[in-house]
Amino acid sequence: MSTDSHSAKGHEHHFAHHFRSAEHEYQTSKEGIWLFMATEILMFGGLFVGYSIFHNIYPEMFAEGAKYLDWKMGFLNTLVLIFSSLTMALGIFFLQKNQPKRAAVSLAVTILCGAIFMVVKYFEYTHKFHLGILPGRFLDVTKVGAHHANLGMYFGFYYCMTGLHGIHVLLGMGLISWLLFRTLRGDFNSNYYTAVEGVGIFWHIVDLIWIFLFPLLYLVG
Amino acid sequence: MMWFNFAQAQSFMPTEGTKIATQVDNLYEFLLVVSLISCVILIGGMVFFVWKYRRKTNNDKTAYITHNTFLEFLWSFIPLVIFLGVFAWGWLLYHDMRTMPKDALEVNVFAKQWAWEFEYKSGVKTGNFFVVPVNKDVKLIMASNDVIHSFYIPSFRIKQDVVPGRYSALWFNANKLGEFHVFCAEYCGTQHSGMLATLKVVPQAEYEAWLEEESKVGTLPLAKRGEKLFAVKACASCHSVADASTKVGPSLWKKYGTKEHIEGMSDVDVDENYVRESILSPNAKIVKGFPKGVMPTFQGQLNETELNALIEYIKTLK
Amino acid sequence: MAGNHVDSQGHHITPFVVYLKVAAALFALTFLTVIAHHFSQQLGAFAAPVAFLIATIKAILVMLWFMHLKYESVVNRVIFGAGFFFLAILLAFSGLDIWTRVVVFSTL
Amino acid sequence: MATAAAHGHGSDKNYLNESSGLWSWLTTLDHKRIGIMYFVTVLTFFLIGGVMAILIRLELMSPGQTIMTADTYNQVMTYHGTIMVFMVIIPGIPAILGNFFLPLHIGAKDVAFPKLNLLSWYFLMAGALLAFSTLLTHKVDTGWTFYTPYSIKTGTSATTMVLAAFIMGMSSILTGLNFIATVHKLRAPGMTMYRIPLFVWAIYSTAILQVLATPVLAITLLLLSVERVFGVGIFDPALGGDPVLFQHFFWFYSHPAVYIMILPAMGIVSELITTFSRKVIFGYTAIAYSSLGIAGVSFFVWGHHMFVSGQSETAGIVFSFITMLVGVPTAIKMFNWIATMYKGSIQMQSPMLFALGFLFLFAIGGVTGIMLAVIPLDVHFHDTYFVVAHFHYVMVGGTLMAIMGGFYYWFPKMFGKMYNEITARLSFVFIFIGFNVTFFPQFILGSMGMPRRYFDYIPAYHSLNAISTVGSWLITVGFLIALYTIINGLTKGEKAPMNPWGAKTLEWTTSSPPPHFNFDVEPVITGGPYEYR
Repeated sequence: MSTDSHSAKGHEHHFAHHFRSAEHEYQTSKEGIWLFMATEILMFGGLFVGYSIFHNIYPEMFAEGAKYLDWKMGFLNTLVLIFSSLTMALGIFFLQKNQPKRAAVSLAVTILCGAIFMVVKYFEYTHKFHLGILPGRFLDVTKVGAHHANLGMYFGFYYCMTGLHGIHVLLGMGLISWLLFRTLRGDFNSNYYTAVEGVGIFWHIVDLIWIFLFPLLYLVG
Repeated sequence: MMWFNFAQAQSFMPTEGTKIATQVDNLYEFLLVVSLISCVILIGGMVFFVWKYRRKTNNDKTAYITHNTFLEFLWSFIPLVIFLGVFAWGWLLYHDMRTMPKDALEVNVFAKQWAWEFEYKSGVKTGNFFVVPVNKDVKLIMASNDVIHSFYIPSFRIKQDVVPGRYSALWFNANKLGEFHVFCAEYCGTQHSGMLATLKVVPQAEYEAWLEEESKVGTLPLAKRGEKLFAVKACASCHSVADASTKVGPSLWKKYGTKEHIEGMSDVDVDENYVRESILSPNAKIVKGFPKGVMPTFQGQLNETELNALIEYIKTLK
Repeated sequence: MAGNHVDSQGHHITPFVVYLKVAAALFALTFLTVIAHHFSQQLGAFAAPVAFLIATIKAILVMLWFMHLKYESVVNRVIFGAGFFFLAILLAFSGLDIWTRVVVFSTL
Repeated sequence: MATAAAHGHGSDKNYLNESSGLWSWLTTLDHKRIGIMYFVTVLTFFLIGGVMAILIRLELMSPGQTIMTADTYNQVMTYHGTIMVFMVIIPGIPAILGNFFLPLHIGAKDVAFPKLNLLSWYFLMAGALLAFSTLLTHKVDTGWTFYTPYSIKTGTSATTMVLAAFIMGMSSILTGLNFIATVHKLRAPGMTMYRIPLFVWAIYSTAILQVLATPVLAITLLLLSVERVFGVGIFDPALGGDPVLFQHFFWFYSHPAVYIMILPAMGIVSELITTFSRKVIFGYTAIAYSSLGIAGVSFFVWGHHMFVSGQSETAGIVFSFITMLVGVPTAIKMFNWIATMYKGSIQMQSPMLFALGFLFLFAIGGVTGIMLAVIPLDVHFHDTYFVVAHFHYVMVGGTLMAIMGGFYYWFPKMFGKMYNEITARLSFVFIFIGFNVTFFPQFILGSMGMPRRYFDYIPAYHSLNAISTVGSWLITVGFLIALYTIINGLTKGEKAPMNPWGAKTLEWTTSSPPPHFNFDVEPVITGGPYEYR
């Protein structure tokens, strides 16, 4: 428990009444964020557990499912997300160095990367819809020419996992846009960047999950 | 286990119909005695302290006792030993319950909303009723094609969920003659509590005679066969046949030859074709005032002769 | 905490060049995954473990440097670790049932 | 113990009259007001769920159809379970009493994240509205457990209900997250982890469960709704899925959830017993660590809900073994509470009556729990009224007794008024006797083999069911008297002193009701929470 409060020079952040200092507030908020991240891991993790269990029961069906995915798309998206993670981290770095303009550029690039990711996902999804590769009972086994009657389960996992991940990307983009706005307004500086740090951790989690989704869905199957 | 006898009166367990049931009850009675003793210690101690140390004046001094390592060790360790003991006892017994006997009489059980169907190797089928010989290992191979049911015979202390998509198994060796209740113990919808069956345990000779009798169904008149089939398929759990009262579905009493009001359609005549359609695709025409999607289809479960038998039987309901 | 890389609040600041190095490593590992995938025939049963090993290394890089877990308090590391730990419990125990029930079928 | 602030009696400003109007409540960030808002809403849900319970008992008073059809019965049973679990017992103690007293207990001005705290209340409201909206369309009849494939096949608005439970789960996560951060970061100077009251230890352990278990429920419920909409087949055997896996996922949350319900109750009982015995708690560390121990082990035992589900024999044995281990910390707590009363100065005020009632009922609930953990016995008792009786003894006999005791105990602090002791004791007598009359016969019914969720039963079970129904009327009377006591106390109660019970924890060192920021001067703590010397 950190109680020492640093008297900062210049613009001091006004912290909420129930904290002892801005640092106290920062440390508490960060703990809250990490707790939230643990819940994110467990929520996504449930899907991974389900996937690995059924992958073990139906290895051939999952292998067939993976063949319908284009690894190049997943590869491109992996690169885009890693780059966005870098720019997100740099956004915090620039704020720590009191360079809000550079931070704003980094955040804008991060949002742009998120958008590119979603566009690629859009093309992947629409292409699959076009081929009749839909989740569960909507998967048209004859049209797709599937060898396994329950191929819909693989794509159930595919759409659930990438869909939930996509929702997180969109949420992250929204949050980063809000950060960008506040950065441009001059809310953040080396004394106060808690919100940026928090959203940053969230965005890296999104990246982290994709790092596993890519080999899981596109490569190994 | 004679010394447990005083506890037995308290247990209210149903008749012990198998050896396993007796063993389960022994374990239960042991736990009951241990539980009673611990409740007496706990609740008795509590009541005694409440009386002994009641507040006498408003500024009573109390002892400042923060802990006592030895006592705390005792009351952690003793329960642990008891718990591990009953766990080991339970493990051994459970292993027996789950180890399927070889050369058992196998009966196929089919659970559906909301009836039990039993099929013997000889092809004899019964509904909500089955017969087994006494002192013989019986193995039930159970399946369901709608939701989870659970096959439960209280007197035998056995229960097993019937999970759709795969076979579940259960065995018993009845050592008492008589009739026993079979319940569905996993919630399965509207008539869950009506999904009952009866098990009759009879001597071997009687069992063989019964099986012989049952296999002669094919020679009965058509309407009689329909009546049997009506019981096997447990149609009566949803359709009354003796009066006009409504169960889950419409009553079939005096239904044949009348007109039926259909949801969103004009009235139809209750004739052979209508009854046939109602059995094979029940949702095609829904009688006014009844919900859609309740009755399961019997497509693929009945052959032409069986359908004719059922229709003949429904014609006789007057 | 590293000497001069400290902001006015006393928080650790990762140097710029470290971020670039980590990102470079992540890109390199992503290429490695794809290369390994092209040799999946030769790798055989090792294809999946190799892919996940690389993914795990990438994840650790992201966690330690991008998410600053390297400089976080022990409590926060324990909290985040607890997420993975209890996930492992879910997998282990549901897996235990599946493996002894579905994969090695025995009940009948 | 605490050299806490002596409150300036000059102003009459407190958290209740510091601002007024409905809007000031709906937008409040004060943990005490949010606690009161939870109290009002949870009490409302409890009354609705209670009416359902009475209807269930009325229907079961005699065999056959008594007052409703089988379908209606199944719906009432489902709503009773869903409301009581997700809207009453889970938010009950943590969100009402935890919210109000956790910061006071550790000398903080508020919880760590007041806005999240309010948001969490709105999530509960949103979830509850969604859940109740299903009453207007197709009523849900899945039971609160949503077992597949029934929950996939049923033609009712189960999807809405599942999403409602999902949203209420988010509310629970936010509450837990908030409390963990509060306990870690906002303790007053000198308030070390070994000086926090045991109620805080209990809420803290609960919060860990809320944060770590609920996300799995979230994903399970999402998968279930996806299953219903897209027919993915993960839990549906028709497509090669596994309904038993759903049960694994569901109980991974729902078993820890059982401890989310009971741990805070144990915390309250620890407080009540020390205060009314006027004696230091026996084995502080043992009780504190047994809370954490129960929370930890509760993640490893979920399979004991599935002994007859078709789970493999190996898994069953492993789960049964670990379940036995949970029994130990629970036994430790029971013995410690009783040892606390040894050589005390015991005063039988209504909160203490409820605490002793808790001990009595929890002892029975506990030993029957051990019986259920032994697999061969569980095979017989599973899904019978034995289980129903067991969890009502723990949930109602345990949690509800504790919440009533805690509520009477803290009523003077929360509202600054005293309640009528005589009607409060009367409410205990009715609830306690009524409870035993209602639920003890159900142990016997279960032993006799009556399955649960039964709308109708064989005549052999009639007399015990009738007794049980009569018991439910006694409980009803008890709760009506309790409701009267509360309303009467609120409107006509005498002004409460700062510390009516002579308790030693920190909340009693501030005025009743507390000021907006809890303490006029931040307290500095120099000793343990129960220094009765």
